[in-house]
Amino acid sequence: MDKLMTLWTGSGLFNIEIGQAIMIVVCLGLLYLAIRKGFEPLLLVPIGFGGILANIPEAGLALSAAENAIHVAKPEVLAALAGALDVAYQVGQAITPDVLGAFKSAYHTGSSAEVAMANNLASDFGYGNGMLHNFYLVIIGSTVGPLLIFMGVGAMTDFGPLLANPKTLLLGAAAQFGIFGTVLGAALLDWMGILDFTILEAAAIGIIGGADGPTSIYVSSVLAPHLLGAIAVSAYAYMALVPLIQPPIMKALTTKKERAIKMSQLRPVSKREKIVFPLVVLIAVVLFLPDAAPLLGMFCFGNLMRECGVVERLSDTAQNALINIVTIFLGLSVGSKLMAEKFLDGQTLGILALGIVAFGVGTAAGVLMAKLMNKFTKDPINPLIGSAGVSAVPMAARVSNKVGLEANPQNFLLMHAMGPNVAGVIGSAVAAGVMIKLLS
Amino acid sequence: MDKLMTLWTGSGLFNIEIGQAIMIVVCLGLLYLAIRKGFEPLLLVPIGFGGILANIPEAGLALSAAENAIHVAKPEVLAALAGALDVAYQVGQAITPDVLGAFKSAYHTGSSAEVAMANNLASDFGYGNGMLHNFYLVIIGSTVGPLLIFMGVGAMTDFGPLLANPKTLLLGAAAQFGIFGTVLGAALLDWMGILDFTILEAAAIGIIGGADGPTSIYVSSVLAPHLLGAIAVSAYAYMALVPLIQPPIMKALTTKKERAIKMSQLRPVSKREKIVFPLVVLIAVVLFLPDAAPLLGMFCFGNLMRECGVVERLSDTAQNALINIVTIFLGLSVGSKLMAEKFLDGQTLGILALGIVAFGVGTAAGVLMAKLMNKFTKDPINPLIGSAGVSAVPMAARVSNKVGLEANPQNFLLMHAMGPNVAGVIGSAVAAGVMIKLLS
Amino acid sequence: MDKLMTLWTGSGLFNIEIGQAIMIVVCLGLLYLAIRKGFEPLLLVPIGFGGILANIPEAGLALSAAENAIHVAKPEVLAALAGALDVAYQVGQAITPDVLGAFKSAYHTGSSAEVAMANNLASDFGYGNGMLHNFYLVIIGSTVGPLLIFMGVGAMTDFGPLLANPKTLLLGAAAQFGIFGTVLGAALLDWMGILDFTILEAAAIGIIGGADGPTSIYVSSVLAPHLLGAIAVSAYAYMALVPLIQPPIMKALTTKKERAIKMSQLRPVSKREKIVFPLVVLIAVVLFLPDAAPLLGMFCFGNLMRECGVVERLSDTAQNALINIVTIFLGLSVGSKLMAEKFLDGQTLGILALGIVAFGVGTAAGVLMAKLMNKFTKDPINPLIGSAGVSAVPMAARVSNKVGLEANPQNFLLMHAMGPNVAGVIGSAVAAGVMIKLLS
Amino acid sequence: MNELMTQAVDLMIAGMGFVFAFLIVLVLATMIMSKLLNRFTAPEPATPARASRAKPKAQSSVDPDTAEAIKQAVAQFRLRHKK
Amino acid sequence: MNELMTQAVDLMIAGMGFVFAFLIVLVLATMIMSKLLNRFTAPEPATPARASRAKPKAQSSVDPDTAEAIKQAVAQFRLRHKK
Amino acid sequence: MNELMTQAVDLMIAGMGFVFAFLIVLVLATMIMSKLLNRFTAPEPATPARASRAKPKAQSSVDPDTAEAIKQAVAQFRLRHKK
Ligand code: NA
Ligand code: NA
Ligand code: NA
Repeated sequence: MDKLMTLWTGSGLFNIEIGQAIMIVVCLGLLYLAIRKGFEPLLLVPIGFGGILANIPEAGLALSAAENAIHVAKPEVLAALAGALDVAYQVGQAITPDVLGAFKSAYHTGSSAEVAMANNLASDFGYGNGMLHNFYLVIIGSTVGPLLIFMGVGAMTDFGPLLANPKTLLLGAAAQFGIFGTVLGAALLDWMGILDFTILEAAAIGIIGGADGPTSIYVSSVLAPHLLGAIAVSAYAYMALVPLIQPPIMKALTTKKERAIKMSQLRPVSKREKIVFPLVVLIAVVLFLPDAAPLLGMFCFGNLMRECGVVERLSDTAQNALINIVTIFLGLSVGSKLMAEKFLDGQTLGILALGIVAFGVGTAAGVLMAKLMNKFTKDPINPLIGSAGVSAVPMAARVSNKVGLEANPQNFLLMHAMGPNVAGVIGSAVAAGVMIKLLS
Repeated sequence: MDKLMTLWTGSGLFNIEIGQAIMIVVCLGLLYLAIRKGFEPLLLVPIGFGGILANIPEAGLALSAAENAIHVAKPEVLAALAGALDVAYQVGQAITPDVLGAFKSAYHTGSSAEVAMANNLASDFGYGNGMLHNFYLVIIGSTVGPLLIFMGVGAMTDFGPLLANPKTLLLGAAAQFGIFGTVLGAALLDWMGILDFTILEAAAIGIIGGADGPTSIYVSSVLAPHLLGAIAVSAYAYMALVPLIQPPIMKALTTKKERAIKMSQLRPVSKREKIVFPLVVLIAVVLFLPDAAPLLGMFCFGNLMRECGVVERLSDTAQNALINIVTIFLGLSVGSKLMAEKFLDGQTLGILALGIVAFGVGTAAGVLMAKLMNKFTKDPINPLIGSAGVSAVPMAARVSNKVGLEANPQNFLLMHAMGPNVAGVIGSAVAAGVMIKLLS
Repeated sequence: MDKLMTLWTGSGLFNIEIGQAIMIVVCLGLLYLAIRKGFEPLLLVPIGFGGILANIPEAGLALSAAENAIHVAKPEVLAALAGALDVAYQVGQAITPDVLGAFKSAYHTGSSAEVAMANNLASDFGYGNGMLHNFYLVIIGSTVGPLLIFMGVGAMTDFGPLLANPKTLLLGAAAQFGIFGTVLGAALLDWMGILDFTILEAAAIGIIGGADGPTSIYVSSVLAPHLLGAIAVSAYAYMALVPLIQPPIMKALTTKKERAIKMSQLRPVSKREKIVFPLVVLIAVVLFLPDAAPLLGMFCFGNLMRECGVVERLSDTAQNALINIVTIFLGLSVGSKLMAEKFLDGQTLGILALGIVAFGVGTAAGVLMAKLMNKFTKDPINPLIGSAGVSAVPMAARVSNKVGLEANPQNFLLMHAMGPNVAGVIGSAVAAGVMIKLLS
Repeated sequence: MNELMTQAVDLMIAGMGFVFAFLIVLVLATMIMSKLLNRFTAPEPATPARASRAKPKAQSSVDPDTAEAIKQAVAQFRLRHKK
Repeated sequence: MNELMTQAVDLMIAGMGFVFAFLIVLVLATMIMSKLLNRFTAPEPATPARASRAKPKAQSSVDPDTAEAIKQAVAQFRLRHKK
Repeated sequence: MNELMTQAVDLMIAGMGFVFAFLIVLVLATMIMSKLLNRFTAPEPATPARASRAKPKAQSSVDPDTAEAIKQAVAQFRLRHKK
């Protein structure tokens, strides 16, 4: 009976908090969107599932050993932790929520040495890091996960269309206005007293406008890890919604005649150009923005493996086994940041609202830039390919193509839009580097 | 000459202990069983090989840096370690086996901080963790290895037969009697003074009755890591012996007429049911047994990736590259626990004896449960499928089919037995959760 | 403006040192050799790219958190580090190159505990380990990378030709003279006052003569990590140059008649012999050289997986996904040791000069040993297969075949040369074990 | 009975009790789920689901053109075979 | 405007300025690279490069003999189909 | 000779001596193993072992039905081709 009681008082039904229940429903919703609606399933299935795991009451899968020990709150364990974390607590003292709050905040603001000591002590008392917490530390905490995804994406990217028409790089630059405009939007919300953000948080939210999953995760893990869950979910969800978000904006900013512009066929690009291009990008990074080196370095490395033609084995692995393995862990790790107490917050709503603004602004900036360029170049540019500059590869390029076909059924823009599309990836990695350089 | 002397005094031939020689022969025997007799080769080849590596004299592949330093026993190193581990030792003092024993026991009972400090000191003197020790820490110590295997198994599991006839879940419940019956058996051996066990050890031994490799490794790594080697070897060996262990018990408990019962054909199961089922299991875990969350969570995650149909890439990787990589390291890590001093022990014989009892009891309980259910349901259940409830996927289901065919050559039980077979996996993961909750 | 200034003063163009520029050019040269000339591209592409990344000014990708903090040299951070590393420094004191040198040398000579504390402090101030530094720690620092490559190589190796003619193992022994001869060469350079080497450095350089990539990386990571970059580059470059280095030596030491010797056809080798052989090697390691256990153990494990025929899945993964993943990280990690301050050094020139000597001496020793053996055996041995004993699998065996065909167009030596070729892998792993045993 | 025996008996009762309780709940939940799904959603062919999952493998190593050619060849063959 | 607004505006100016500067440099560098490569190196067929990379997959799962047989069958079929 | 030279000479003598000793032992052990295995075990065809290992790949991407159909097509084709 005693033991059955232990099982009952340790059950989820006995312990579940309303926030956890809500988050589980939210995560089931994410799974529904991913599986039935095809919303970026490769990431949202693991993220949604990880979010459910992170909200299982009492399981503590997303908590560190010390956090688990604080949650259980045995007096003798707290007494030991009090020493390590420099919290005023003595055995016998009542364990109020305030006391536990003091422990938690001491843990989160503690130095590396204090945190390590607290976790060591907790593990001596039999508490361990939750599985998702370990995944997060190894995959995102070390920044290796997003970088390896970026390497794999590089190995899957064909820069041919971009090399055939390098001017389209500028469309990828303009669309980054979505990033910085959103930072401004977040600052505005703060100024108007609606929400509170720091500049670090505002910048991390802005990166949603980069429309690039690994870049978003990388930047928010560096600048504002506590917002990572909301930012990643927002980024992937809006990337899936690009076919709904972009067309109205694209149509509003262009005339039917502009949308019907036929672009001249792309010149063939030699293998040599494709091999040398990632090295050119790398050298530009070396000379001008060392802080973009991790992201763009791995991206260029993946692309060089793809194009050089002598390391097929490695390129295949980077595009398949390795990126798949990392994606599984990355998704679960992002899911670990969907814990109720971190996610159910006004900031999350703000992030969701700002995210769609980010996509809209980026789209508009890309289209307007294309129109501007059209005034200076002789080869006409269809402004619809400007919207592909936000990245969201390859969805945004397909949207350009589709809207173009509506205006002129003979007008195939897909390959032309792939240029700004991959340029957008480079552009947002550069923006990420700038923000990390200036803020961290 | 001096150097040749160093080589000779450092050679295996000069240093080998009888226990190590015995263990190497035992491991060669495991390799023989795996390679020639087909005993679960995917695990037993790496385990057997790892066992040989762990017993190479002087190589210390399965020891930590500090353990290696204690083994070499240089006075100045011991003096440094004495401070970290709080052992009474001074340079100049004779280094007797007792002294070394004191160091070893201080190391094994030391706090995380002491252990870390001892290993740091040892590494400053040039000692390092053995390769297998590192594999063990990363793969089993962190519990990630068994969980990833479980994810892969989930991605390989078809719950169709179970969904067509959910009642067979109860057969998977009954067969877990093998687990708890064995705990009782271990307690009995202790009571009779034949062997000494703690309740943690008894529970870890009981899990052999779960007939499921990763669950056995997970539970014993949590409850009784020092028995992990014997428990894993026992579990895999008896899983391979299921075709010999089960049929006599099945035949003894059933009449020929019962064995000839034909079951009605399974209804088709829709894709939707298969997608939702892992989520139903997950929610049940959330509500009732958070301590089973790591095991069943990863299992359900693997199954959801398989069934949802939108993350083929990830499902393929979970079933192939990832599970294979983890299997290699998991096997070698288990092998690291086959060191002579830990394995050559009366407890190991007890574990081997209790392991076969566990399989027998589980088999019997499953068959009897099926006979009991037959009294209450209108659709007849062939009691032979009850034995498949022990798991040992898919061997036990094949055994059910084979024994059924012997009684009635038209009686194909394979698909019907797959239901209880996968139910047994869920059942033993639940049992594992209960034991971890109540004991750790 | 302020922010643009920050970007400019943080740019590579503003900060680049001449050494870094030279190293980037050198690494571009390595990439050229790998991609256009086919110089061992699987390793040299990642190494070359990693080398560029390591030399990006201000990015600090190959530095630890503490090294990055020392490079930035904020007074308050240095003050904190001064305590941890026991350096005489006070806030306000001028930060001269000498002071920074003192910090760096204190960091490199500090105990594990001091290093850990310094890195903890640096991370509290917002500095982190560079990506390549993390790769190096995990893949090479733990020695796991080279060992897994060796496992994969074992899984790709067919010992059939060696088993058909086991005497050729002796050719693999003789060719190791290249290793020890080079150690002598390094000692000679030191004696003549041309360069300074310690015995550890000399031994690590000697291993280039093993003509085996993972062995070279493993040994130099243990004996002289600061030379790892130059040694690995030298080893892979000369392995690619084997078709140029070996033929003149082979021709100089043999008569045309000797080169035309036809060898009797190899006997068929049974599957059983192939299964048992890796275990025989392993037992020999157990008995005679435990220090070769990591390298040869993993090699034999890979080969057993290949030959036993019951773990296809694992063997496939070891040969493909796993070895490819490890190769990517291993290459980048080696690249991290191509930092200007460590690479641009007289020692590197010495290493490159000694490396070619190593290959030459090994080739000559193998050929001469074959001529010697010819005096004692009745089955004639073509001395050209002796040169394959240096390893450089399978290039050296192909060279033997090619030179043989020049002397006698009917004389196919490829399979005969595969015996000494794989024997050379075993031989250099044994030599590695001896050097580690005697020196570390 | 010593203490270990008591603990083992307790563990068995609690354990088997809980395992059965959990799996009975799961049986019921599964049945309800199947009923709901089959009632409230449009019928869907059951088997193709599996088949379709097996086929579009990520790395099909036969390129589409060849595959089509083969299919035509096979169809042609079958047509003849029938005759 | 509060301090955060100022910071955000500053960040936007510096950020967009730098992004454009970087990508303009990249446009120029790419154009120069293409020109140099296409002038100083022998012409090379552009498309085969990609095609040849795609085909010789590491793990072709159809063994060469079968593949050849299939190709012959397909060729034969096409020949007949034409007639 | 300075100390490093002495050490290097020592290392060479010990190293080459040991390498040769080890590999001579290995030659003998291998010969004994081959003799024992070939004497005490039933003869076994040597080559099929390798061939059989290469074929049953884990991830055959052509599904069995298609494969069978192809094989039949190919056989049929060969039959005709012979005529
Ligand atoms: Na972008
Ligand atoms: Na079971
Ligand atoms: Na060698």
